[in-house]
Amino acid sequence: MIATTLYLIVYSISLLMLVSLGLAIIFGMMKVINLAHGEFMMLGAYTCVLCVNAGAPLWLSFAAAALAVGLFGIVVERLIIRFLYGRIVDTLLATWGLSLFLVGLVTTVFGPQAWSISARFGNVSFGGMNFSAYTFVLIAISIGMVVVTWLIARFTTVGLIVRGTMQDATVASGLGVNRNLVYMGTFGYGAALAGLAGAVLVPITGASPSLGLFFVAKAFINVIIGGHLPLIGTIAASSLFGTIDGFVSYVWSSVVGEVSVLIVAVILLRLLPLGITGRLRSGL
Amino acid sequence: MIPEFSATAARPPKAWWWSVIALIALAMVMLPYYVDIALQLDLSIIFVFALLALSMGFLWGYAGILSFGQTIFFGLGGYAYAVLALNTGMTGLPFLGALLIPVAFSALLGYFMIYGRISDIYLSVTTLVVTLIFEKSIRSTSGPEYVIGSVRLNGQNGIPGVPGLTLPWLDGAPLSIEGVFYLTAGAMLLVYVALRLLLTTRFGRVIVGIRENERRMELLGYDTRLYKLGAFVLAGGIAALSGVLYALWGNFVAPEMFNLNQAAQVVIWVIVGGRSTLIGPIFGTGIVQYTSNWLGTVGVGQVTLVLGIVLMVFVLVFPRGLLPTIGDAFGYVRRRVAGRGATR
Amino acid sequence: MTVEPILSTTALEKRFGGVRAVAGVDFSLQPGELRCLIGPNGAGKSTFFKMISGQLKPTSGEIRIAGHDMLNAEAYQIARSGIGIKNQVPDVMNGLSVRENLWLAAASRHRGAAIGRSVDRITERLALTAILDRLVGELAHGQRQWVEIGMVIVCEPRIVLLDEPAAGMSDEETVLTAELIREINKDMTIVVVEHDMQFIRRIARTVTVFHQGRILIEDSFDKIAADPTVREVYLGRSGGT
Amino acid sequence: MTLSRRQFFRTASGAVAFASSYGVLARAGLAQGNPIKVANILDATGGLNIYCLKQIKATAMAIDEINKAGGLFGRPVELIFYDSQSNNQFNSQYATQAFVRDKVDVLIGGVTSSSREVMRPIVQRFKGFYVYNALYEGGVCDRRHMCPGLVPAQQVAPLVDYVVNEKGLKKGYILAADYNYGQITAKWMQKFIREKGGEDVAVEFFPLDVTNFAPVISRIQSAKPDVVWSALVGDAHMSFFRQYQATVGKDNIPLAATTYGLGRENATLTPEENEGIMIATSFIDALPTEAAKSFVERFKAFSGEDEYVGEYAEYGYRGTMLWAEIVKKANSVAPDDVMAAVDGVTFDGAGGRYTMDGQTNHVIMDVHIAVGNREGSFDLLKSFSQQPPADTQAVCNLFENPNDTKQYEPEL
Repeated sequence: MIATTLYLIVYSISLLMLVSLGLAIIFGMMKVINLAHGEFMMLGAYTCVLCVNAGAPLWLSFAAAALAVGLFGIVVERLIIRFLYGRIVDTLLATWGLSLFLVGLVTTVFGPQAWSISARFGNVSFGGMNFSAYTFVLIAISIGMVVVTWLIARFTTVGLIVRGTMQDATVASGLGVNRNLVYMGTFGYGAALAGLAGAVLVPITGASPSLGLFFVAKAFINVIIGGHLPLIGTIAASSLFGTIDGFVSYVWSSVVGEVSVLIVAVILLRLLPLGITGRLRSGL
Repeated sequence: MIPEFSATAARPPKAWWWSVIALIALAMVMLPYYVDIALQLDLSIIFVFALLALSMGFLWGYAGILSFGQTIFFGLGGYAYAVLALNTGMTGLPFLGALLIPVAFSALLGYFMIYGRISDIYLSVTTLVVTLIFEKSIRSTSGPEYVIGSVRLNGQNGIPGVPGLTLPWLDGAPLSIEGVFYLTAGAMLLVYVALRLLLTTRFGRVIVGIRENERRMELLGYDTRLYKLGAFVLAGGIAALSGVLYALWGNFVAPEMFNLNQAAQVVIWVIVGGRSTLIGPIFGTGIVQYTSNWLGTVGVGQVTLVLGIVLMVFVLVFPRGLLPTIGDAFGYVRRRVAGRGATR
Repeated sequence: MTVEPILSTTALEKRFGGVRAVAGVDFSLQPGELRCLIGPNGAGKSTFFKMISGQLKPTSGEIRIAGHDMLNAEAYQIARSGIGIKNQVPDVMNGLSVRENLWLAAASRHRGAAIGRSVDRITERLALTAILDRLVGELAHGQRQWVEIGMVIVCEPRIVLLDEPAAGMSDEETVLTAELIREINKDMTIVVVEHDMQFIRRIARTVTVFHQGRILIEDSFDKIAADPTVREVYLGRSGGT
Repeated sequence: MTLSRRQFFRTASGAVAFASSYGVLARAGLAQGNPIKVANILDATGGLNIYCLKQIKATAMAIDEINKAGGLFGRPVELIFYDSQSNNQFNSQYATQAFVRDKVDVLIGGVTSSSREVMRPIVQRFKGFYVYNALYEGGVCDRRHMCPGLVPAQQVAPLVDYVVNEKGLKKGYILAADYNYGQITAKWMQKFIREKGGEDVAVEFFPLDVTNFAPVISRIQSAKPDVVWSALVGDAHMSFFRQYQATVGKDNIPLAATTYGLGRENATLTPEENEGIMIATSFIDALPTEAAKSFVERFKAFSGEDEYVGEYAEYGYRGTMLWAEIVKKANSVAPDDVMAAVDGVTFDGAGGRYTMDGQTNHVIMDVHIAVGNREGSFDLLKSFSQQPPADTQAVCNLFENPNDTKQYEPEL
């Protein structure tokens, strides 16, 4: 009972981190709310399915999804986002348009049905309960994503440059940093994380045009409540909501779980209008 | 500059404006004699949605409050009317009651957000989250235990068979399609005129001042939060009216009234028409609704694909919306012409 | 005979994180005074103004306006109690015309036809007629300062706080501003923050010097100008701007 | 016309292409007299289109075949399609437009119960006739409406009979989508399971956008039922079958479902996920009859899509053909004449014989128990012949109350 609850909570937290980290990075670093985040995930999911169907191993398909969506993100940044920096509402609206467009496009190309892949991971049992072995893979990838992002930001030159530019773009460009490249790269990285998240979800949800819709509201709320620091915010908000959702959904029902998450979100917004990390000045 | 915006906004409308309004009103009265009821039905829903767009456009363009959740009051209005009318068997009082309930809720929500000094973008998000909460909660009421009075809330499926408005001088028969057309057209026109006149009043000017510089207005001695709350409640009331009319138009209410898609559509209408005018949201609604209606019968495949492109193009190319852009173009041509005249 | 001060603060303090921007200020203003506040950048003058006008909540201390405790009052309540402020950076409604800006200011004090009359009066007094229908955002910096001063005095406050009213103005405009300040001082109590010593010489009777969040000294202009400590902390450092 | 209709399909894959059926006929000189007009309002776009895209084409194929056979009493049939975009507002608008502007003789379409309830009053207002091609919760009692799809009692009774009696899986755990269909179907499941001597250990409902089923899968494992009953619906709920297979597995606790296959889930899940799910249906592609084989072949040729066809496509064809049979019997296309001629009309279709029950305007039909296989399809296990829509019959009698228009909720 306790083990099951714990497992469900950890799984819930990991799912939330997985689907919201890319969005959080783009929001925290660039002050862009990417409403097409869910559709970036969906593109990742389709990339993964196409690769697996073409005979690639699953892990390679994950990598391909991250890469493809990352590149797509860079294209989007160049064609749309870069004209809208500093106009937070307009970026939100433009990416909303992009999201509708991508749903329509993918439905036209791949049809409305969900696509699946054959991935056998089997199950793990303890205490008389079976748990899907793949969920542990998902938990590991989700944690890995956070750790790798932290390592990049903290210990690499690239991370330093990006953090510097986001703090003060003029100073950074005075130091010879190419600002465009930094924005492009950051957006691309956020998109790549979304693509990876979508791919990782395929064995659980399949790939369908509506994949993004199922997750974007959750990711969005998670990021807003997390506040402007992408890593700490994502971890904190995911832990909070994951715990509530995992526990309440198990003890009561999925509906009560979802509604309680939303209500807690509204109350938190009233108490901490800038999110959990709103008052922290520095950090990641 | 569009006359409604900025400098001359506070001036009372001129005679030509009143004549245009009168002409439009006359056209509305005559229309049912010339067009079939299918077109009247299409136009009615555009008017209903135009009210919803006006509620958002007014709040955004004039009070500077970007609410993504006007669908909260739209849905609440529709549901309140359905539940009250089906329970009481009356329609007039439920109509009024259905306006009061969302207005009261908007006062509560507005108080919570505005007096809590929630920052701009977070206010937008909060309204969006609240509308999603309503959608999810209503969706999960399909069990027989969710009854208000004698009315099943019916969850996902919504409430069908919502009674039409009966008027005492029409022998108690529910409004016909023509009647609904007159009702929606009249409501839209009245709200438009009322908002336009409101902008010339002290209240109207003050909220525009707050949009421009809230801190300065406070330092001048205005209780800006009270004014903002007033604007929010007013917009909530307009959205509620739109919701009640929607229920009267289609004789059904459903949780979709609250959903993300509906909320998105409101934003698209306002953006396309022009966010800093009152007439813009009305036109935006007309154009977008007519287009999706038409696309649905010609079969372009995915309608969302087209709407997505429309939204992106407007944000990138015509960020101020259709009408202000046309207004600018006009102004440019006029200046060019005038300029040439002057050099001659 | 001691008159009750129209404005007084006791041990007023404001901390930002670990920094004490204002570190215990006891300040007192008699009705009808024209006081100047000077001090180097970061001395806490603007923060002090913002606390009095309700834009910032003090960390501790006391603010009294005409004897009433205003520490926890909202900005609009303070404004209604008779305090008008012109902020350091022009703080106006850029998207509206000069007329609308003045109208909004006047309407906070008057009702009905009186609004129009007081807008007309201030327009004439500040010679704004020519730019009345232009958007404030399109005006030059100096003109915007004047519009803001107009907005403050059209509300007929008891106390006017002016944060650098002459900044960005031409010499001619500066002279006019000084004259205007002396004139409105006939009806209103005024506190001015300024860096321009020539300007201060023109208007000031009593000068208060801020330094590191405290009041360093308070005296007549000539005494202050001659004081070696003031020269060191203020004139010495910022080169007598 | 250089582009054949079928090519047009593949390129446009949109729906309005079907409206050209009549145009083709007219050019071929077949059309004489005024065409009979058929409106089809379905969701080609939006979240509901997984149920609609095949049905749109199947309806077009039915009209095409009717025209090729010379139309209805010599008049050609024209199909007008409207994409309601998964939005009831458009159902309302297009239904009115169909009657008022396009002056159609019959309205076919609507996939959800809510879209049907939006359109039925409009059909009443314009005194039209309406064919609702879907599996739904039952209880609609309206002479202007006919439904050729399955209703819960019709479907659940045979499935429970097979699972509880023949397989001996007594202890059931019920999962259903949280809306009217799911709520009512779950009740019928409980009723029949108890009647057959089984036990329902729990009933749970899920909003249609739930994708994470880990909590309920844990609860199922604690409850240790013999079988899990599913009335889950839609795209998101497909995740359940994936997650279930990855944890519990159908070898440990089998699955029986009423709605599985309607959205062609069998064709999109993996072989191991599909294998072993027991369903009750009125049509599967693999029915070993000539009629079924021929239907599947014709549909694939007509649509140019070589995929699993499924029950909802067959509903579209079945509904249109049944209506055509009624029109032939009435010898008139006027809605009032059609209404009067409903009772007893039969059509031998791909799923067996369909007989119109005039008491309810629902259909008496064969119900097939099938099980998912590794080929993304189903194997037939057993057929129950000519099952009546018993739940709706219990509450609705159009012979006695011809003016009834209500939807009843069966008391259990």
